[in-house]
Amino acid sequence: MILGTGDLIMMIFFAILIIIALCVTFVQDLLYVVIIFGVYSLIMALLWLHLNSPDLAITEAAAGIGVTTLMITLIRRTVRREN
Amino acid sequence: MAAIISSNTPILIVLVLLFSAYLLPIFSKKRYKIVKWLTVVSESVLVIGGIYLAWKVLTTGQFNYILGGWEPPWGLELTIDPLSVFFIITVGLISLPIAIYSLPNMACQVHGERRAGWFFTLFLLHIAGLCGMAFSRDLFNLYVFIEVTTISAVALVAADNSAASIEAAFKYLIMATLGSGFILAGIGIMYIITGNLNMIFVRRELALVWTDYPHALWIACSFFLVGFGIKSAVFPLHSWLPDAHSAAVTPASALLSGLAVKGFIIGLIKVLYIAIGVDIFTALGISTLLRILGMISLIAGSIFALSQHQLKRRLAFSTIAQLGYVFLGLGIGNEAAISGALFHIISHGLIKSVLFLAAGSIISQSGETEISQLAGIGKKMPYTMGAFTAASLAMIGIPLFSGFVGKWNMILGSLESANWLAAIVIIVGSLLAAGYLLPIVRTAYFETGNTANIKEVSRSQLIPVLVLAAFIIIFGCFPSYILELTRQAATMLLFN
Amino acid sequence: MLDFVLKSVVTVLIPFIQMFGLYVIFHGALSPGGSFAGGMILGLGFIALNVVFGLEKGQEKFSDEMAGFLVSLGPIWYGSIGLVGILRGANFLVNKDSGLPMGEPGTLISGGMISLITLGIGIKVASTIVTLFNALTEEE
Amino acid sequence: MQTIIAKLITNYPYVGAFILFGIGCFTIIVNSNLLKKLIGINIMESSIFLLFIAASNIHGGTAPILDPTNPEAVYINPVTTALMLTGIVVSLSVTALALALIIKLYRLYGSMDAHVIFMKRNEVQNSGSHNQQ
Repeated sequence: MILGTGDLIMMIFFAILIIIALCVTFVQDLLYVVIIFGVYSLIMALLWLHLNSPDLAITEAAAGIGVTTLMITLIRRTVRREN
Repeated sequence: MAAIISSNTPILIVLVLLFSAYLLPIFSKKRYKIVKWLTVVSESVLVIGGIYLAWKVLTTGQFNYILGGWEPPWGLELTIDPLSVFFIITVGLISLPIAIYSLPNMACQVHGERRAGWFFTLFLLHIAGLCGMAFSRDLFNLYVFIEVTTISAVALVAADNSAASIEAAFKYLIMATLGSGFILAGIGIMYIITGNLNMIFVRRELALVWTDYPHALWIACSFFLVGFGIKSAVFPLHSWLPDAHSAAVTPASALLSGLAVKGFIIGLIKVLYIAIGVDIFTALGISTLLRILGMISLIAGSIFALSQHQLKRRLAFSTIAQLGYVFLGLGIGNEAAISGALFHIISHGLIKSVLFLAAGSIISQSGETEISQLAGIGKKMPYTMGAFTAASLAMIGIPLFSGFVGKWNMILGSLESANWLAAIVIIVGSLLAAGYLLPIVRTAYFETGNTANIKEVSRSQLIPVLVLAAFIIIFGCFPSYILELTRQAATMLLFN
Repeated sequence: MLDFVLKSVVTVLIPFIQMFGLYVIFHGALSPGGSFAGGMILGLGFIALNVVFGLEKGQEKFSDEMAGFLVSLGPIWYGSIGLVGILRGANFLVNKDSGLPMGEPGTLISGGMISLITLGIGIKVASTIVTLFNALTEEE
Repeated sequence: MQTIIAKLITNYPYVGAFILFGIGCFTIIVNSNLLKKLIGINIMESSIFLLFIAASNIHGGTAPILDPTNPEAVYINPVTTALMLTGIVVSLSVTALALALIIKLYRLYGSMDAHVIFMKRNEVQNSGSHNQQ
């Protein structure tokens, strides 16, 4: 199988995903972690679109926004109050 | 009307549970009485429907119910076979008394009637998940019901809002989600290998191609083993169970210890025996692994139980030990051993719910959680302690109690396949069970302590425990109906 | 000043967010999207209201009791639609045999009960996400 | 050795999915912060969805939406998309439950870190007044 441009784009997406996933462990500030996770959802949605599943892309985008909203709310109520 | 009900029984059972689960929060704020009635009625529907389905399967053989008019492999189907019917009966018989036990004072245990309504919503959702798990013959459908069961179980653990229970619930949630991740990954590998999700089609396809992908299949099998192992608390993966089951409110811990962990074992049985097939996973060495895991968790769980001083924690560790029996029976893998293991599922469910409910009554009446402080309680609470004693004897495996039948069949099976070690371990496990349960009984009856203010619990909480204890003795003396069902299930799993 | 800009923009935007949510729900059978994504968008519209105007204003528009009621209503609605098939003598959740209008393929009214079902799930998801947000923000 | 590398490169979606799965497990196990554990769960589950979707994708296929203008289109398998939608819903509900539990734990212990919670609980237990509420 010969790898084309589509495959190249996907490999770049994979690399970004892996870097982001590693960032979660090594970034200390929780707000940054949640924002990074939002980016993870966005890249994932793009990847779904690239893999011919637009249905999944729109759901992942909505779910990612929902989850990050809830997480940021949680952080606002908890950790930020300590500082 | 009767024809409609009789031809749609399986889906109607699940639907009644789901409907009443979602109706409860609407009523719980103003009319708490309706909550009680709905819970009891839907549980009774489950019991009656289960018995009707069992009669149908025993007389006419297994049948399928197709959802939405799409035939498999495109659509979903519910399969009503001896295994699923057996588990439905188990769920019904155990959960109805637990529900009746919990109805009178749940509102005070979880701080308010509104929260009690939500508690019963979760309770019924959990049971609906277990029923769906028993019926489904589709790997992904199984996964969805596993998640329904898991999430509701976690929420049930956290129901009473105390620090210990919320902590235990979070631990349980993390571990269980890790487990379901492994299960889903295993399903993904199976889907990549075979291109199907319906278990029958997967096995048909796998029989043709498995020699090409032995490593991938082995990885899938081990993922299943780890995932279901976490959820049903095999020894090295058990660390969530003692916290969760001892911190939950009494009905929740009885339900989780008696039923939930067994539901995941039913899931494992379905995946291994129906989707993969007994020949293939034996050739991959999975049954040896199951046997070893079973023996280790039997011995280790019993020894941990011996070292516990709190009543509920000791019972929780004994759950791990007793699940070891089931894994051991599945690992031996002949007809007698599997039917013994299945019989042990129902008998241990009954026994453990009696033990937990009785322990909950004792703790709520006396306020003590340590075993050493229960001295003299046997004279003050004779009926509760009597049920506790009967359940202890059944757990040890005295003849004429239900625990004996399952163990006897497992020993027969292990001798049949010349597996002496397994037989010895089963007997040693019984002795260890005597070691950790009989001291409680001895302390309660033959030591004297300060028990002046302790009274027997109210009748509505006593009768369910006594009914469950009566079932232990009935199934011990007349095991033939259940044994017939488990034997048919074992035949179906091995030779189908 | 920033507060004023935010409030004006959100006031204009929220109807469009809700509209888009309903669009995604009802066109789930025809185009990408569906009940879950649409319900999420619908719910996030209410959350935007809560975030910008405060909880009191949000409670006026979509109270906790209402959300709790809709959380229960969604699944019951789904189950009742599935029961139509059983009452007609076929299996649970059958679509064509349940007698609902099937319509022209490719138009909005097609697919029988699918848009009804997705409406139920959408309501459930939207009210669940609002309930969750309120539970996370409420003071102890 | 070369054949193995060639196989890994041609099957790169699976390899990527399993790397993400491993990182997800790593995140769950290593971090003591509960929110980070939760994000680890999300990463792990989405990696499994990736495994399914990559398995059903074909080169040159189009999304399974009926297009009357292009009768020769090769549609990909829509089943996995539907299944993974369910999977996303499940993972979202797990996340929601976990968030609810985290905020309860924060109100009880004043922290979101597993070590701190463990230490505080031990202090409470050692001081002999184990408060159940």
